[in-house]
Amino acid sequence: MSLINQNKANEGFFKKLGENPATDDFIKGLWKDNPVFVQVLGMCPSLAVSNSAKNALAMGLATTFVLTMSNVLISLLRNFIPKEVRIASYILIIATFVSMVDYTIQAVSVDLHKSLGAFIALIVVNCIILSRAEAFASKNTVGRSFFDGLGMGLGFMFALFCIGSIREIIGSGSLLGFQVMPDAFEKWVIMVLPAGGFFTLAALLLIFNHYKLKKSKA
Amino acid sequence: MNQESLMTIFINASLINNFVLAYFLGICPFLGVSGRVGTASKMGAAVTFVMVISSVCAFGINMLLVAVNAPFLQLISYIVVIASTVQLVEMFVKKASPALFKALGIFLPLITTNCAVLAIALLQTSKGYDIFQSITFALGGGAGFTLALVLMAGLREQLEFSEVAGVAKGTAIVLLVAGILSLSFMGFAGLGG
Amino acid sequence: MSIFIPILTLGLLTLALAGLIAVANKKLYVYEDPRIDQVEDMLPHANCGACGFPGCRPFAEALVSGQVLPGKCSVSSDAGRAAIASFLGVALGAEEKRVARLACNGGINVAINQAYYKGVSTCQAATLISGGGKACSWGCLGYGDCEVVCDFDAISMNEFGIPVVDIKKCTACGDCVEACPKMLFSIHPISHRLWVACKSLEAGDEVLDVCDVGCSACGKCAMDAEDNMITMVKNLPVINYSKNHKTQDPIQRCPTGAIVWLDDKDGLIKGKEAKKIIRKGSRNMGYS
Amino acid sequence: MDFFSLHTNTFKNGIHPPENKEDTKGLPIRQFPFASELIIPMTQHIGAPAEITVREGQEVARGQVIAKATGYVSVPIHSPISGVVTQIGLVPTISGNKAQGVTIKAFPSSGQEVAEGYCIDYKTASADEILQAIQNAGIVGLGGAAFPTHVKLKVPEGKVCDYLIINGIECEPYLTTDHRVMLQQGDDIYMGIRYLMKVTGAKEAIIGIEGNKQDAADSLTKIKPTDIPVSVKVVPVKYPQGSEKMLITAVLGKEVPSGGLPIDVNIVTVNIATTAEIGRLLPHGRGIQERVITITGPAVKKKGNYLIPIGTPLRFVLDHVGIVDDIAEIYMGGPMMGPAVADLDISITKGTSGILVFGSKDVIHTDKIYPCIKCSACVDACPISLNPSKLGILAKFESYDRMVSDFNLMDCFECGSCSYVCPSHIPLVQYFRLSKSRYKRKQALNQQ
Amino acid sequence: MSKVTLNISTSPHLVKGLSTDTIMKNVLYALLPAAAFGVFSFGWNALLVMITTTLGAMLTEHYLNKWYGKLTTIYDYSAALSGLLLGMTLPPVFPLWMAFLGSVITIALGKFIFGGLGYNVFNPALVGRAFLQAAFPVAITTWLQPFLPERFYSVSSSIYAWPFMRPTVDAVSGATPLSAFKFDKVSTEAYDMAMGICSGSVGETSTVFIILGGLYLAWRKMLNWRIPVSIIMTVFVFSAVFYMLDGVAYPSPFFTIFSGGLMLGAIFMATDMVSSPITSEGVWVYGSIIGLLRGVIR
Repeated sequence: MSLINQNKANEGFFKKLGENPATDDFIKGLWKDNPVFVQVLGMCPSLAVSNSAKNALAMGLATTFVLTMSNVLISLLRNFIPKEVRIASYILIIATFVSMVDYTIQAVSVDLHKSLGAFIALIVVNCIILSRAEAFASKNTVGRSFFDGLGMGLGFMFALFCIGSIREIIGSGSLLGFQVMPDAFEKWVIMVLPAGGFFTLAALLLIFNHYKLKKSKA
Repeated sequence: MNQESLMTIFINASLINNFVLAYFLGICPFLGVSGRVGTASKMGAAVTFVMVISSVCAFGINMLLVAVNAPFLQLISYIVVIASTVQLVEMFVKKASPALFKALGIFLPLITTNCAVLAIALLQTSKGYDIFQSITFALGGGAGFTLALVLMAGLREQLEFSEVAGVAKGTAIVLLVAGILSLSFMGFAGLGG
Repeated sequence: MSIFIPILTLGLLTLALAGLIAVANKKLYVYEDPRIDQVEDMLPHANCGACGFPGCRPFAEALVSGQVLPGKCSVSSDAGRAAIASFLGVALGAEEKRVARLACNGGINVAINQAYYKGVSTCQAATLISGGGKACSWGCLGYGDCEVVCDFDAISMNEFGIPVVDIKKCTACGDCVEACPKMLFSIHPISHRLWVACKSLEAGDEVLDVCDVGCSACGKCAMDAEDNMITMVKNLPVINYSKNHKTQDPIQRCPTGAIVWLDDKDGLIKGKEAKKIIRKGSRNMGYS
Repeated sequence: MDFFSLHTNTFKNGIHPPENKEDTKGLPIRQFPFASELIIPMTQHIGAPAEITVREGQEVARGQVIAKATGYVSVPIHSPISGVVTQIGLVPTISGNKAQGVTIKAFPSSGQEVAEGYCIDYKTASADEILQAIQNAGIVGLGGAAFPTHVKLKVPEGKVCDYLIINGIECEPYLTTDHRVMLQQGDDIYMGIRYLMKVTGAKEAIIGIEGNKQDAADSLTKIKPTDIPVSVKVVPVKYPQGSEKMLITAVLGKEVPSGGLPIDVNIVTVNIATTAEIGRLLPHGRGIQERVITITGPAVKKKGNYLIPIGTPLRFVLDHVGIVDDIAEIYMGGPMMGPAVADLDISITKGTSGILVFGSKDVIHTDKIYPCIKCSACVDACPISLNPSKLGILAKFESYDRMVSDFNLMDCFECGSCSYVCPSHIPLVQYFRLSKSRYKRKQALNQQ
Repeated sequence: MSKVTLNISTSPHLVKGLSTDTIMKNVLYALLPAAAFGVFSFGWNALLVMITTTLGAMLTEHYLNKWYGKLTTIYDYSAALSGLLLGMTLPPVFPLWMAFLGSVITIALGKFIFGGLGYNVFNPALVGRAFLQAAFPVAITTWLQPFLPERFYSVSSSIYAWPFMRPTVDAVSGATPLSAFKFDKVSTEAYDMAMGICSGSVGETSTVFIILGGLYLAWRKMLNWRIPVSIIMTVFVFSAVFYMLDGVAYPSPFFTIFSGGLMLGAIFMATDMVSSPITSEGVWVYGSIIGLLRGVIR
């Protein structure tokens, strides 16, 4: 809740930034077209690795990297790739970056790699990346694609972090591994279970919808 | 080599660790194409079919990669194989049965980006399944996916005739129902250990 | 050397698969005119059926195949129609704007309800229960099925329970024609301004007993109209729009105001001799 | 008990509404006086309206044909009174639509002699001649549906009729017309059966009577003639047993297929009052001029079973029997299926089997409508095993096509059992009637 | 005769007079004996739990409706019924804040979000119970021995744990017959279980009262008797087969049908009108599937 309110307060600031096309592309992904809350894309990782804030952050970073890089590369190559095989080529490009990230994470921290499991590899099939490649990078300049990828990636990370911290605080009484709740706090085991992921995301969507409805009524 | 029995693998993949409700794999089609029981079961069948094919392909590719000592190409080759398989299937269906294509065609590109299919390939490799175990795993995963999809579709058909509260319309209610389904699938945890 | 093996593997794999897809693409190709999608995108996506096709997609197919002209789409803006016409390189095929007209003016202030209807409050449902309670068998019941069915917000119920068509918003899609169980709506070119706002087949006191503004079949309008433009058929005036109907003469002597002039700006205009209705409340229910 | 259902002399499901027949079932049929002016609409039967053959100012005799049938599914109309035609024009009907009609002013102090035609003898006449005679007599189903009887009796090519079932069920609460007819016109009924058996070629006739009319069954058994194979069968009381398909299941244990007719299982059913009317009119070559009607309900002062001329204005009937001041609702027919009356200017027609008058304090007001809680009461009540609950929900969301294709909406004959039992007070029957009419309209539009 | 204005409405013009709130009320009444036995067996603890869930459910229903701008629907008794049912499936020493949370989930997530009474696809009380089971697996399996002498003099401290805090367990904990069998292979007499002389959830121990309540409802035709009959028959047959195969590892069928709230589930949960099928064929299938799943999962 607090995160969202904070973001709402910042909206005026974002609007000012939004006058520049590059920053506009950037802001759009963060808030207005947030890939998780608004476009409802990339559900698998947002639910699967968001049982702790740390996993969520790592996943978010990895996705942002892949998204930005692939956006840039695809934008560079957009005039060379024939239309018929574009999707296959995009996937190939994305898969290359994902493989890189996968091995990087493994090198940095084996534990993290273990807890993220196959989901790093599954970034390949995250609909956000492909949809940005198809909808944006293949039609726009390198610079704009970069900012679009960065914005979308950070928006994704923000959403993941929201879900992850809510689930971690209520489900384990901690945030990023540090205990934030008193000792006697009764942990809600459900929040770290799969069902908790569904419920948390649903609850956040409900809040989003509520504000959207309120806005449309006003 | 993994020594799990085929039965265990199947039950594990389909019920206990249901791909959708426990592993969150294939959520996108789960949310997208679970409106009608008919389409859901077709989608489930299509996914299961692709899963089995890609499982077999992935098994072969993996053997090849291990032979040439290039396991770092795993991910990239899997995705390429799956993407092309799906595209071939799509073309074949479009030609062979336009009616089926109309019903199924829109899902096929979706399957390419269905993490469940890729996950089958990746998981079977990491678990070290042999060819029969792999196929069983793919069948189980597909069955679990289909089961979740069909259950969801059945519930959504009922929801269609409900007065769902305004804020919950759309994805939110589906996620909530999925959460409740996931809760009930936890009951299977006692099965087979 | 070892670096070449993976490159070779992947290269071969990609090559093999690409070749397979290329072959398949050639063998299994199904042609569909890409213009259909583009034209469909240019249409308003209202799927209202005003063009006579089941929806925008079939209309787009017909447009591309040259069966119809873009002017048939009454929902799209002028610019939109022109854009489609220039895209396809065909004539615009402009058609006169048509709107829905209601053949009843018997609001609750002028027409009697003979019974209290209790049940599902739609006209369609009420009609099935002894006609719906309105004393005039042909009259508008006022439950607003047409208002609900109109996708363009062009119909609103006025204070007397009579639907009013906003001719600016009306697209002549015909949904209200279909929805009205009393068949009171019909689609007319906007230039048809002379209009009979009554469908009662009865005459004289039988009509006036139940409705102040019904057509009592006096025939004055038919006498006043030039060139036999109006004929009385089954106690109702029938206007022959192929003759000169641009004059307001026929409505002037109508004693009840059942034949009216529909003006773009001023709305419904009644003749000079039409009795003035000053009642704002409902006319007495029933006979008591 | 669906797993163990043997033939139990009745049909599946159904309901037991309060019968309320005590007030009138002991009262003999009495002749109703003639109104000074009778209004006779031309749409008294299902099918094409009759065509008026008299002109304004013409004098007509009682029993004279005043309108002829227009086509096969149509019957002529006879003058119920001797008098002079004062007006031909639109007259109000129960449906709410105006229809062509004839207004006849009675001759003052007329003896109301009946014009008789040619006698049709069941022994000598051929089946076709009898069918023609039935049509000429203007006979329609007097149970309420008013379907031309000769159409129903015609056995199609290639089909045979084994059983003739005479419908003496009268399952609607309040109504006692058939009961009285069975008690008082037993001979007419058997005469009618002779004609009907000749027409249909049935091998056996069965009179089906509900258990609450045991005296009628006894009286019919007592006078049973020996020259025709006819039997009386008493079945348990349950609504809507008077419906054709339910009756066939109750009496013979046969199921008429969905969308089929009784003749598909070699059966023809005829209402008992219609049978009596055939037996009474055909030997004299007359047409229908009057019918037995139960007038009852809490607001009626002189309840009873009356023989009322067709075309008698409802207002005159009510004046004559006397009603309390604050009447609220009037139904033509029984309370389960009879339509409500909006306009007191309508008149009695051939299809009117009863007139029920309720005062404002007698009307059962429908309480608050709750959402459907899927309690399955309606499913357990529906005599044709539909799923009214699902249909109701679909109707609410206007899925008419699915209602018809997946849930057999068109089989519903609006018996009202589901609405009667619904604890949430959902107006199911109205939804279904609406859905059917919307669906038919859509179909018609699609065909254009 | 004076001229009058009539009412017109659709046929049928008669109604049976039974109404939805009457049905809900009667189901509530039918639950009361078993609930009262729970209070008798577990003391004030049980009463507090049930009152919390019932009031919690009604308050949630009321305020959700109010917030959403609808008329309150607590007078149709369905919220109270769901609340009481939830309370009866909870252990007697369940912390009240958790019980309250459960009742909020029951109404908000199990019912309101779907559009209120009649539109829920799951049994609301079961949604609440499943949520609590997953969220607080320890608290929901902390049982109390029946007929403790002090049950009407003191209240277990875990009952009034601070909201969101872990309850302190001081209760004399008892094992339910099911857990006793599962972990210690101790079988409880079927007779004791039928009479409710065992520990368990607040309202599930007295099988006799539950069956009596079910019989009352079946007699009033407010319960589809096919559902409990098919469930119990399936469970009985299923467990009998296993019992005959191995009488030591598997409990006797009588034990199975009287244990673990099967009766409460079969008679009052599975028969929830809204979420159960309505055709009689569907009902038999539904009952057998529940019975089978029950056998598999246990």
